[in-house]
Amino acid sequence: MKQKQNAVVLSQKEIATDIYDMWIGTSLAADAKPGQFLCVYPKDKSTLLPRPISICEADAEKGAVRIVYRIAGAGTREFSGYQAGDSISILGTLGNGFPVEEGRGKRVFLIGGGIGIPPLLELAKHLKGETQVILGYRNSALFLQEDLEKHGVIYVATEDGSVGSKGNVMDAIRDNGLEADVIFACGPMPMLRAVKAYAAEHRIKAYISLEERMACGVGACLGCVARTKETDHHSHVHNARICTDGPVFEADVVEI
Amino acid sequence: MKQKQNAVVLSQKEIATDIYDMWIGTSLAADAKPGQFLCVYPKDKSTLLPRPISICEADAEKGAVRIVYRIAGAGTREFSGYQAGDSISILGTLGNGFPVEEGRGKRVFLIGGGIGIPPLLELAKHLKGETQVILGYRNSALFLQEDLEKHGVIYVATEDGSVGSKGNVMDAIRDNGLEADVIFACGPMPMLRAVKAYAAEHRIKAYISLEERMACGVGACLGCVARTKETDHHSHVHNARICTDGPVFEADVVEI
Amino acid sequence: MNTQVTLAGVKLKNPVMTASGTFGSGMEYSEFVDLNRLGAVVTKGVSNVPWPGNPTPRVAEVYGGMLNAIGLQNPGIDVFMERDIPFLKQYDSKIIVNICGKTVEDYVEVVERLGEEPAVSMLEINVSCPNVKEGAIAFGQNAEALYGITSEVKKHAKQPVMMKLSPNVTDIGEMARAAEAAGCDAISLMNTITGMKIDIHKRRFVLANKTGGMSGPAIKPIAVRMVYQAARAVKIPIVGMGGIATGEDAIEFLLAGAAAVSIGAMNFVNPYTTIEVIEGIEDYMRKYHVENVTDLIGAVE
Amino acid sequence: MNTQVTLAGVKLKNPVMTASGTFGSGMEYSEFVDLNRLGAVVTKGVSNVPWPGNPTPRVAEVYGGMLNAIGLQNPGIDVFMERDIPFLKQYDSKIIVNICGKTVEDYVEVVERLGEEPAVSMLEINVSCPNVKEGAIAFGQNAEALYGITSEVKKHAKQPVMMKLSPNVTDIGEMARAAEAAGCDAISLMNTITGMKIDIHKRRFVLANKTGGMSGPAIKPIAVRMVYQAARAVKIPIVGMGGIATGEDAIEFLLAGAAAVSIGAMNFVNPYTTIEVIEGIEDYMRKYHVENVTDLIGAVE
Repeated sequence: MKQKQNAVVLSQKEIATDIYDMWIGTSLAADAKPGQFLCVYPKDKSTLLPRPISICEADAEKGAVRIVYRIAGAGTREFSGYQAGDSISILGTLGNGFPVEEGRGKRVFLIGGGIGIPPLLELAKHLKGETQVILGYRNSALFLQEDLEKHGVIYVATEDGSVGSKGNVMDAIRDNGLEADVIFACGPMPMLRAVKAYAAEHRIKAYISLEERMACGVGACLGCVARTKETDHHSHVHNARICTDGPVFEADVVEI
Repeated sequence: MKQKQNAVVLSQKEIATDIYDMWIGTSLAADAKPGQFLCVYPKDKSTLLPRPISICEADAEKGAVRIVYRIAGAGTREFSGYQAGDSISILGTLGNGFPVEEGRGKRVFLIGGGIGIPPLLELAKHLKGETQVILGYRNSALFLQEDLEKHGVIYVATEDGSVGSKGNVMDAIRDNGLEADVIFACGPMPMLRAVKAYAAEHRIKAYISLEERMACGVGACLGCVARTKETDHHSHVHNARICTDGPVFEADVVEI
Repeated sequence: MNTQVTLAGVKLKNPVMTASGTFGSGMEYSEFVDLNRLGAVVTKGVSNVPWPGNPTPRVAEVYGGMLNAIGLQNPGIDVFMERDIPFLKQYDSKIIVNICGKTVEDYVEVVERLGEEPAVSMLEINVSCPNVKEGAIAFGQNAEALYGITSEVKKHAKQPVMMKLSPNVTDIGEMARAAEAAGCDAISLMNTITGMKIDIHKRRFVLANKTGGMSGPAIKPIAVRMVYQAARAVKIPIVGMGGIATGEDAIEFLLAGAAAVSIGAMNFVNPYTTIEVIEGIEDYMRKYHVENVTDLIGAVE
Repeated sequence: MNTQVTLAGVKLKNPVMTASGTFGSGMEYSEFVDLNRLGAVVTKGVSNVPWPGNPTPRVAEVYGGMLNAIGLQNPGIDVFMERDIPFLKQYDSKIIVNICGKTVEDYVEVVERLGEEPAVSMLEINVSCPNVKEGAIAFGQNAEALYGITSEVKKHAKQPVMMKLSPNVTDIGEMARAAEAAGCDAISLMNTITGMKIDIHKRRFVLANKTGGMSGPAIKPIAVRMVYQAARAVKIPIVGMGGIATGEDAIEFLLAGAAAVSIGAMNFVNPYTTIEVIEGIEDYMRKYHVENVTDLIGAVE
């Protein structure tokens, strides 16, 4: 059940330049599914809207959720200043999440670009199969790859070529001659477009997680829509709600 | 010289219901005169305007200023939550202050009502003479009277009669048959009107400190004006600026 | 303590409703609040045919509020009648349907369809959406055009009609008088104020639509002023809205002359806002011994 | 890096000036900032005779901003010429004098007096103060009236004339075009938006004047939109203002089409704002390698 609550920060540290890693103590951990997200609300009264941040890990027993986010503006800058014991206002758990069953026992690509990497960790923990994790970074300031190593084989691409393949995740796939039966991906739009094209070419399914500016986070305001090929059940026009019908979509269902 | 600065809270405690007593570490202490005030700025970005708060005590050597204020709204509520070590945004020192020399060696009334009492303390410390301090409170929740005892004889009036004279400061003066050559007063408007009438009747001078909503605090916005009998030098209409030409005025100069 | 208000003959258990477009048809927020507690649910604007709305980005944050340029995306009256009305019928709150259109005929078509549905207590006519290029807003910024569409709608309406006015006008009183003269039963204001945000790093408009409608606490003082001016200009009841976040905000609108209030953007910031406002009004009435909430309407001196 | 802009023939060392009424004649703020660094000082409105202004309370705080109803208190043109002009002459910043009046004759009288003073670079005509009952605001909310007073002022003005427009209108573009057609040399906008605050505990208006002009960061998106619309409607330069607190805010106005900007209410919140905005603009130009600040004017896509 969705709920807005004042949770507590358990810990926070900066794991790469402007990338923060926070554990939050919250009862919402029990419902958290891979690929879902939280809305986090700044305390600053000049910034009222929630910041949607994907769930990186969830520990139902400990009642804790992990988020890894980049400072992108005033709101995330405020969050980055929170310390253990501080309160944090969150709404969750939101979104459909990744269809884990589609990956069970298959050869899987988990493709993440930059700040799109975090949601792959919880997903990787749930997949039991041949998990290949392809990660794209700007430079050698890697993050989360050590966590992901425990759940799959890691292939890295960096824009500056300082680590792994020089270029993007697609270059890493080609350089390493990787193959898969299904893809789960999260990252910048150009990467997602490349993933969609790759999946179409290889006739495999790809599930991609989309981002958009949100206001309500619960599907009421229609602020965060994605153009769909078919009219969807809710809008009856070609607009699915990323916050509710997504953020994860089958690549060939959305026009990106 | 006037300055806006981030100062530091040295200590704070609640000394009566919703009345807070804060020491602030600031270089402004050196210039502080009795009857002057500080503008204090909330951190909450929904409340941008300064809260004018009178200086209760100033310790130039320690570089510390004391303010005693009542929670009157969101801004003062925020201030009341500050703890030692927190930063506090202040502008000062502002206003003309009390003309101490007018009281030297004379029989003086220091008349304070409610949250108008604090500025009398710094003034009392500067007066060397026969200082009679008449304090009006709502009830037995007195404050600052112990500090003031060190600098004069205290006479108390309470609205509920629980301490001293039942009624207001004028009742206390009458009950105790007090007399003075000059009056310094700060408090609610009805009290100041009574003081002005009393001074006129006894043909003595009274200096009263006025309050008004302020925006700039430095005399530019003309938000906080007091109607004057004569056109004043600055406005050339009958409006003196409480923040700059005041807050202390000779009672018979202002129409209240 | 009586919180009931009567709006154009429609009895509301309390004066708190939802601002059109911020609450869908209640479905999404029914996970957070008991819709039975609301005075009324005002639905998202519905048109005669499905509207796709504007491209994204559709929303942007501004100081103390937000801009939106959704463009009245909606599934059209058919789906609305089949899905949304039956959902809302389950609850004991009044249903007020917001109607949008591009031509007078568009509006009238929806008005007539809704006339068949007795569960709909009132119609709110949106002639003030700043985010659709066509007719809509023109109706809301010209007194004669407003008079014209209002009287047309009234001719075909089976339910009381509430015209939702735009704040983007020189004289809100003139607009209110035009709507009243054309026979409308109530007025709601204000809709959003046209605003703009520019990304100085990309040197591009943040919204795909360039401009958007501004809402949130930042614009409340403008809304309170317009409600006051409109209330002095007309006799019909006014539903006030604009940045209401607390019961105290709602009281301010009632004192200014509103007979009821709507919660808009703050639903996004806190999904429990409607209920907190209802309870805040009750707290105020208890504190100041107000017997009937109607005693507060226009009671400012 | 060149921050110089030319406004109606007047060269400013940078595009940052002060919004009339928020900076007096600079005296009070000269204790905090070096007036020599400002592009121009725009003075508090001056009339032909002393004005007492409105009763207090004259100011109120609102979410992210403030309301003011000072009522254009000023000592009149005589004192202004004897005291304020000589003070400002000491500084190497342009002097722009804001003029208010109740009748066309009032304005013209002050315009002619200032014509004798070569140190005054430009005249800003305030036809948009929402807080004076008389003429003033009427001139600012009706295109023909605006055209009329603008052409009258131009007939008598020795300096370039900048009309300060009101945001309380349906179509800011129409007003801008009327001012341009009447021959004015520049436009400044926006003045404050009429707002209201009610003390729900006392059930009274917070301001003695009931309504007041709203300013501050809360209204910035409305101001940016109006600057954009006005800039597309006319060819004359526009001075943008409305809640500017930082260099980034100023850049947003320039990108929207403003040739210069004014700092208003934020002077009250932080007396160093003008200087911080100037330095913020320079930081932005450095970061993005902008050679001339004029390259930013209207550069949004």
